[in-house]
Amino acid sequence: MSQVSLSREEAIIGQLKARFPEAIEETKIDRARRVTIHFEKDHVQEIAMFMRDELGFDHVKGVAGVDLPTQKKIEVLYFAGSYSNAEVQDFIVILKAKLPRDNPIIASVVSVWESAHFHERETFEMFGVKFEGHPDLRKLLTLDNWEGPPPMLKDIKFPEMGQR
Amino acid sequence: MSQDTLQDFAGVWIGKMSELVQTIIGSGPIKYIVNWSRMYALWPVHITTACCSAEFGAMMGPRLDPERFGMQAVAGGLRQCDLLIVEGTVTKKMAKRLKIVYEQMPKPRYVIAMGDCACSGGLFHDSYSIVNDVHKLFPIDVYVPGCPPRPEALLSAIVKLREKIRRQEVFA
Amino acid sequence: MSTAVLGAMYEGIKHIFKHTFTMKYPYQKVLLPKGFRGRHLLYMDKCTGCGICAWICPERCISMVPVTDNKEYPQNPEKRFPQYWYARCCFCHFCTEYCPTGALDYTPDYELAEYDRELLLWSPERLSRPPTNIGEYQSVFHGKDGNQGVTFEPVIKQKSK
Amino acid sequence: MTTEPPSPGISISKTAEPSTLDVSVGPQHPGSGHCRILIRVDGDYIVSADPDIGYVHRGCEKIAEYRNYVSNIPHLERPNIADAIHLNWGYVLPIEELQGVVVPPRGKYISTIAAEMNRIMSHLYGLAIMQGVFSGHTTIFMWAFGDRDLFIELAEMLTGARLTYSFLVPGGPRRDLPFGFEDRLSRLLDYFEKRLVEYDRIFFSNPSVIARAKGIGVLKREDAKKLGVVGPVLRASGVKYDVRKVEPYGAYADLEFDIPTFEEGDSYSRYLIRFEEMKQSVRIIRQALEKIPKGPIARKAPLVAPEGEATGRVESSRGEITYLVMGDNSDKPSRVKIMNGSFRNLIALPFLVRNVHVADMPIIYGSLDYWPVEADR
Repeated sequence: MSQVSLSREEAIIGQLKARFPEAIEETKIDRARRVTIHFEKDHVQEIAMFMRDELGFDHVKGVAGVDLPTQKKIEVLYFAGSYSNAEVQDFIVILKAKLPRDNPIIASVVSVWESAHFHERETFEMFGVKFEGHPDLRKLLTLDNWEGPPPMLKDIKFPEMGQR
Repeated sequence: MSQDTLQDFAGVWIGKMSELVQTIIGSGPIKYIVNWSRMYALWPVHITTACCSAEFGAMMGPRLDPERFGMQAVAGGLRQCDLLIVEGTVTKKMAKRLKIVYEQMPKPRYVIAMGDCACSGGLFHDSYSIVNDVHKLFPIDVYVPGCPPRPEALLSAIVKLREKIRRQEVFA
Repeated sequence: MSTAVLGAMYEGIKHIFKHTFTMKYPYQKVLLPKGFRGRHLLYMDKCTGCGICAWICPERCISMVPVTDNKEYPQNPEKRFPQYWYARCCFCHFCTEYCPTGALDYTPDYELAEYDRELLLWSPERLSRPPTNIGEYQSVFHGKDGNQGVTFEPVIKQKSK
Repeated sequence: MTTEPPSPGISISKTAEPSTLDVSVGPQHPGSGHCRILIRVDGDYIVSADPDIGYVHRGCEKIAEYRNYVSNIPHLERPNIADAIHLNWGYVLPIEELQGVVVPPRGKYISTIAAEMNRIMSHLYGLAIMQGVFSGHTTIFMWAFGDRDLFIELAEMLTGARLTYSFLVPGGPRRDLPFGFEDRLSRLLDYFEKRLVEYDRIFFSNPSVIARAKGIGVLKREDAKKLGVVGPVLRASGVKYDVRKVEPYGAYADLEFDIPTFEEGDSYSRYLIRFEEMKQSVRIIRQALEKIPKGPIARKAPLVAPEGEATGRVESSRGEITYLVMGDNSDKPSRVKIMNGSFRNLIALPFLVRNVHVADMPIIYGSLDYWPVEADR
């Protein structure tokens, strides 16, 4: 069972590597049904298009940011999933791109995956990642006139816990 | 006699009359009647600030049936409401709206802080978007701890609030 | 169409003749199961003052305070006991589970409403008082599979039936 | 239209057509609660809608970086207290994967029973408030809430709390099935199955409900796939997708159940799909009570998780919940990300309320079973 399922993961990686030999930096099979792919940030829209049209990953489950202050990077994660392709319906493909921490800009994938709309707005608000080409990049969750840095960055520290 | 002194004269008398009316109403059996009617007409505002509203719904449901205490089912209009139940976490974004809601309610108005988050910030007390001290927005009559409180606990708070109303002065 | 309307009306009218579901709360209280996570009960003769409860508490509502009474606690020479601030406690009872000596316990007390927030600070002495809120009502199905509705009856009455 | 907005944040765009009017629905609203929907109306029709969420944004993901793995459980299930077990389970699964802890079979069965009970309770809540009250049907509110209280009584018996169970920790559930639980649960299920027939007669077959909900807010299959909606909303549009089948967790691999789907994709089929799911949940609980093995319920899990990241997902009553947990060899996670059903279904709301009557908006909103706190986190 695991042999068969692992080959499916390798097939996805193989297809992506064959199509984008220079954009895919690193691939990893976390376990059955989970594939992590690190890619170069400039190719995000092409990869998304390929994932949607050729591989059948027609939606994203979420877009997450991860702050890496030691590497001075912000990582953007796309969790791609599929409804239409029955063969890969159980997969979560995690696409990762690293952006510079002082000026995080990446192209928006809303034109490819419409489901990323609110997720990208949230990542913009929480990490300050600018998604170029997003139709409506506004703040979503925090106060209307939220001042200060994006709250999910690791620099923002809470006051010491345990105080009343 | 100038216009002003006449008005002052009348003003003094009107003031004295209203004081008399206040002392009559605010003492003796009339006070009890007024307080009794207030006790049995606690209509809650339904502003759901957070997830404690699930237990508020359970209290409004058939099992406890607060209409026994004259709490009518949720009214949409603020001008008819006497009781503001802060149902859970008050975020900074919601706090402004909550204050507006409180100011729109007619006097006398009562506030119950339901749940840990409304009492002190609760589980989220160290978050960046939470108002920990809801009692600084408006005075709170009864605090109900619990996360969320049982519907019975909320009803016991309403019983406590009724006790407070029964003892209060009519013109506070 | 009209039969569906009549069916819905019949379904509603049928319930007029069934038992009432409402429990008259301040006079009837529900019997809570063993292990209901209400307020805590502290056995002061077991507590060693290790502070694991304060460490695991998700919201840090527990503070270890010294107690000034005349009794001697041989297992706890510093006389440090947990003090709960119930305005913050979420009743997850991880403290009870992680307590190595079993000094904390569950109680069915949930009516903790107070007029003042400071009164929600429960000192160790107050925590060691036995629970007061003992309900005795439980849901009972009437008829076959609850055809005749559900009521709340005292547990003692059920047993005598 | 020329007056200043009464409170900050109500942004009225300058480019509006002269015949349109902007109406703010919520956050003080007898139904919708803690979410504001800014709708632009032309006469009685909604031209566009802009959901303004975040009134309950509490920063769960940020707080999670400051607490240890066990202390994180209570606040990570608060986003949806009608469905606490699933939020809890989705968080625990990746931690178990990181730590390499395997839950014993009995523990898995107990979690499954608790989760399916929770699904019934959550759907009853949705039926009562989101669907009953929003379509003006007070009777179903009273009935569903009454029956939900009976399930809560049993959940209380099992876990010790009414709604916020904090029941699953890494390693397995906290408590075993109490004495007499199976009997009471099977008696309640017998009662509940009879009640479902009555629900059908008074609500789902009621012509007044059908008239209000049928054909309103149609989400076609292709749109549902494109928008990435999940859970009952997706299955009402004809896509057969359920994490319990796709990636079985807990004891679902051993149990038989169907995934109901509907083709219409309108509000009424979204009402019905939850009704059908409750029937399936009853079936699952019955089987689980029968098959439950003996043995230990939990393994001891370490308090520290190794470096790495893991993704776990469960099918909650509002759709798939995916958790990303990153560990860094300490007792605190370095990042927790929640991708939940309500937030993913939110995109369907502005899509569906275009060109409908204002009076139909509560129906569509209610049929999505949107839980604002879960979406805001």
